[in-house]
Amino acid sequence: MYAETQIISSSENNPQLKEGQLVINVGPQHPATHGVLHLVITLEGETIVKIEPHLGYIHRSIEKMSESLSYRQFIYVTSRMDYLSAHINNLGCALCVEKGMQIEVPARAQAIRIIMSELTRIASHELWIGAMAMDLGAMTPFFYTFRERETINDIMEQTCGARLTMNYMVPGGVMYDLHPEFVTRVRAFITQFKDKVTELEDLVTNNIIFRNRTEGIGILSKEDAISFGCTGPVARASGVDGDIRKRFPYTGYEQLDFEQCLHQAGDSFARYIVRIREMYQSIRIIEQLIDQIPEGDFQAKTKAVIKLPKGEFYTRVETARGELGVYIISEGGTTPYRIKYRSPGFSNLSALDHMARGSKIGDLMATMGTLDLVIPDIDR
Amino acid sequence: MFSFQQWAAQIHSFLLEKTGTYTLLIECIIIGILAISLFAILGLVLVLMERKVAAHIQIRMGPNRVGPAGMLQTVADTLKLLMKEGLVPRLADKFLFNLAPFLVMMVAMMLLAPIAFARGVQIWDINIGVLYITAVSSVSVIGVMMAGWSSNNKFAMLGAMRSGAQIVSYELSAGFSILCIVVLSGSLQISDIIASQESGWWLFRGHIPVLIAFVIYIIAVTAETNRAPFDLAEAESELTAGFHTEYSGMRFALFFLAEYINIFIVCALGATLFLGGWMPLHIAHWDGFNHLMDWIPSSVWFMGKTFFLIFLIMWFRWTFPRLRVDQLLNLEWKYLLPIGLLNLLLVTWIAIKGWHF
Amino acid sequence: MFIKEYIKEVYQGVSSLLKGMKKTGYYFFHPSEIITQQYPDNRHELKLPERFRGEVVMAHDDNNEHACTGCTACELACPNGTIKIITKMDLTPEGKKKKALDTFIYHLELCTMCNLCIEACPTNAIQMAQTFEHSVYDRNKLTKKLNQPNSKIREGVE
Amino acid sequence: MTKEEMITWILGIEPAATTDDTGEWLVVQVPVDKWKNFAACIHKGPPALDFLFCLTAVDWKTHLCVVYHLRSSRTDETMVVKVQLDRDKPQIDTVCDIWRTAEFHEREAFEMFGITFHQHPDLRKLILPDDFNGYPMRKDFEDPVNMIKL
Repeated sequence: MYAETQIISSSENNPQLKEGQLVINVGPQHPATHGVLHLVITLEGETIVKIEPHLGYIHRSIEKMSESLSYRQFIYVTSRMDYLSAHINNLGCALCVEKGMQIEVPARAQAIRIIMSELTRIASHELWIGAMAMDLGAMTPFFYTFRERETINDIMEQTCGARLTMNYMVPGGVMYDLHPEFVTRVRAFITQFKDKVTELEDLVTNNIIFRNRTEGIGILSKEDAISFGCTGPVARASGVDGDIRKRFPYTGYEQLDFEQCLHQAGDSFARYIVRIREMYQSIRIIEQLIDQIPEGDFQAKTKAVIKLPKGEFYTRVETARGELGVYIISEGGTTPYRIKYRSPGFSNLSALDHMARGSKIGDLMATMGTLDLVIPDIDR
Repeated sequence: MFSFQQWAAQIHSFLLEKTGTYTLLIECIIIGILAISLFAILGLVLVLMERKVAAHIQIRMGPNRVGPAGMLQTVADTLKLLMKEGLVPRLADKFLFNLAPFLVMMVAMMLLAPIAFARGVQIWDINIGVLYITAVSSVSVIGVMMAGWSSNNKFAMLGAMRSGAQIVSYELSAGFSILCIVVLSGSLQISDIIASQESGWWLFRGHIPVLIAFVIYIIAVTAETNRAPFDLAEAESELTAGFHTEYSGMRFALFFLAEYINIFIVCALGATLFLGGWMPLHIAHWDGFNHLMDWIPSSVWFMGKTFFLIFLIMWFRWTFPRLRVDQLLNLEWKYLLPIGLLNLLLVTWIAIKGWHF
Repeated sequence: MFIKEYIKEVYQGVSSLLKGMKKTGYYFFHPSEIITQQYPDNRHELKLPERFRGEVVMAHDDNNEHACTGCTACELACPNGTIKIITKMDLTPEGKKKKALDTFIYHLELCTMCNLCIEACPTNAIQMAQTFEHSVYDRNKLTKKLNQPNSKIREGVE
Repeated sequence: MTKEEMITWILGIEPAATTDDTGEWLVVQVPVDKWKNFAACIHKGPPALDFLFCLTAVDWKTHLCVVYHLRSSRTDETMVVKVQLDRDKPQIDTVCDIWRTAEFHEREAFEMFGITFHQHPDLRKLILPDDFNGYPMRKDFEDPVNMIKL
């Protein structure tokens, strides 16, 4: 039915290759792929002719696993998908279960959820900036961005009990109330962030080498972004207004004042700038909420055993990478009949071949870096 | 005043007395041993320095477990590399594969010959010293190409090809900057160049053109030694480790060591040409000040200047992103080379008119 | 003007690079900005937040009594099969038979610290401890028995 | 465009389609042989449903069902299209020439459910190893070695 995959080939043993072309394997063990992504790249000199992703090195079949877990249990597994926006993944699942149960989430829980989501988004973007600069050869910004990320991780650790895979969301609210020191620490973080993020301007944004490496590289037009199903900063850098928080607001985003960061250029630098601006917007959202977190319950009363009515439920949330869709088909039991996670990275990756064709290998790192691929998110 | 010159003279007369005609041979052996031990020590010190500089720039502490303040970390690393198995890929060209690290190392060693380490401490004061250095340093690209080709690895091959294009082009700029000083001092001999800076270093005496030449020299040698931001030959996020992808154990260590020795040599040359080598900071007609400066040993002056330049190059490495291949060549052929050529003309004009201080 | 633009371009490029070097140079000459934690050395002053989830433990009081009734709510709540509860039949002083905890087996190697068992526990018998140095040389050591030998259920816990 | 307007629009394109507007979004069932033509029409619009944000398959034990979640990138119209397939020989036309994101999603559905997408340019396994047998997301899939039953 399908041709056998040829992993390593050169023009001698592969008749499909033209004279002078060679195939290299970037990954599964490669410093630039941030995980176990495997790209089979056909090159002509240094120019990329074709990119073929080979996935599945960490495929755990979370969808199949979730079919045997109860509605309380399956939420924690999704932290392991896109581990950099674990909170938002959990939120998507919790929202889907709540939609099925038709329960109202208390205002306090909603505010906490938004603050946590935005902190997660900042942490994710911080990591991305560092990692991307490292892909382009600048090692140092990585440590500066990690310093800020560490502060967020500490805040998370104090309130949620874990640094990365928090599992703080439960159907009906959050697992426990905010830590008493949470508000002061977040305020301190906002000050620190605003102070330190300008460093990146000197080190990365205005650096002429960085500008030359990213401007005009890996261009994705608006039409292609829509056609490839790109979401998140990748699509917004191409001018697609697809921010779920803005267009299909959930858990109270509609009451907040923030901007959707759009850019028309669609190149690697636009994706970089969009993420930088998004961090500022996240800070803006947190600032609006942090001083007026409503009092009240942090969790709605739910039954110990959750049963969803028969039907299909789909929720989407905006993770740091784009649109995460959670599609639950329930047969009325305690476990879902089928769960589909529409992960943002999977669709974004499919545009890579189109974006990187004809550019140099060095450009591939800039293009792939700005796609912000998290491999467990792609493999699920 | 502390000086190596007296020691050398004493040892020489002692040997002449005891061994007679074999003096030259024995002295050669002593020099060889000294050169190799200098290599080893320099390698250890520079690697540690790089790690410490990187750590402090990156708000870390760097190695701090082995020995006092992590001083013995590189010794431990070297021991580890010595014990590691040196693998040779199955389809590699074994002869070239084994030869390449030694070639690179030998080139680095040969470059040591005309460097003046202190007043009167110089292995071979050849009268075309500067030319010798530029000529021999181009041989190292052959070692890199050899390593990349013989590894039978596509990453290594791409890295070697990049390195070839890079080193060959950047040698031009480095050459032009060196020529600026040669024009000013009127000699190719290292000792003459240093002597010509008796009344002040060329960097300060030669107006802006020499300053430009210095900047071009630093950029060009950074590229020649394959250092970031020009480390395309071993661009780790693109080509894993570039031309030495397949090397392990001591063979890898030789490449690693040669890289640092090369940095030392180009910085030493830069210090010699632009900053007066071992010559203390002299300002013409300020005799009291000059005399005071002479009290600091000449070897300290030389090492201080060289390590300052090494620090500068390390600072570059930990600040800048890497260039792309075509940008790298654009930088050379569109910016450095035209500027360098124009600059050489200016310097020649200054030298003819005698306008320098 | 071509030459003017050329010079401007060079100037802007060089000044952007120098700005970056200024920033990294600042950190190089300010060692007080170093954020490295000397981890194994600072163990005694290292304090983890009280909510940190390290491993599941069962609290015993001075009389070697715990609060676990053996209801298996945690076992059911666990997504990974980390907890296994073995119950036995005890005789109450009135002579009635009553289900009680025999062994609380906890597989640390399977645990993902998701906190669902703690949430499910009706008597707050198990808690999360703040320990995190779990590495051992033998995998069997990660399978733990949480209730202490000869411990029994606290009076009044139903 | 309201749901009622959408229903008339859809029935105008494809009279054989059945619609269900009880849920959050309009659900349309299309016969498998009409799907390709229908997809091209709804992509063209108006309202142009040009954003395929989720493509998946469901194993209903009696039959397989491919579910397409579509929305317009300009307006907020969202539509769910379901196509029922024969479980023993599931075959459907590809839509990756209409929505290019479908290419990867169809490859995933192909290896997980064994659905053949006709005229797909590169229908190979994407996630699973090449020598993998069986379709793991089907309900009757058993792997005695790697599957742990709790």
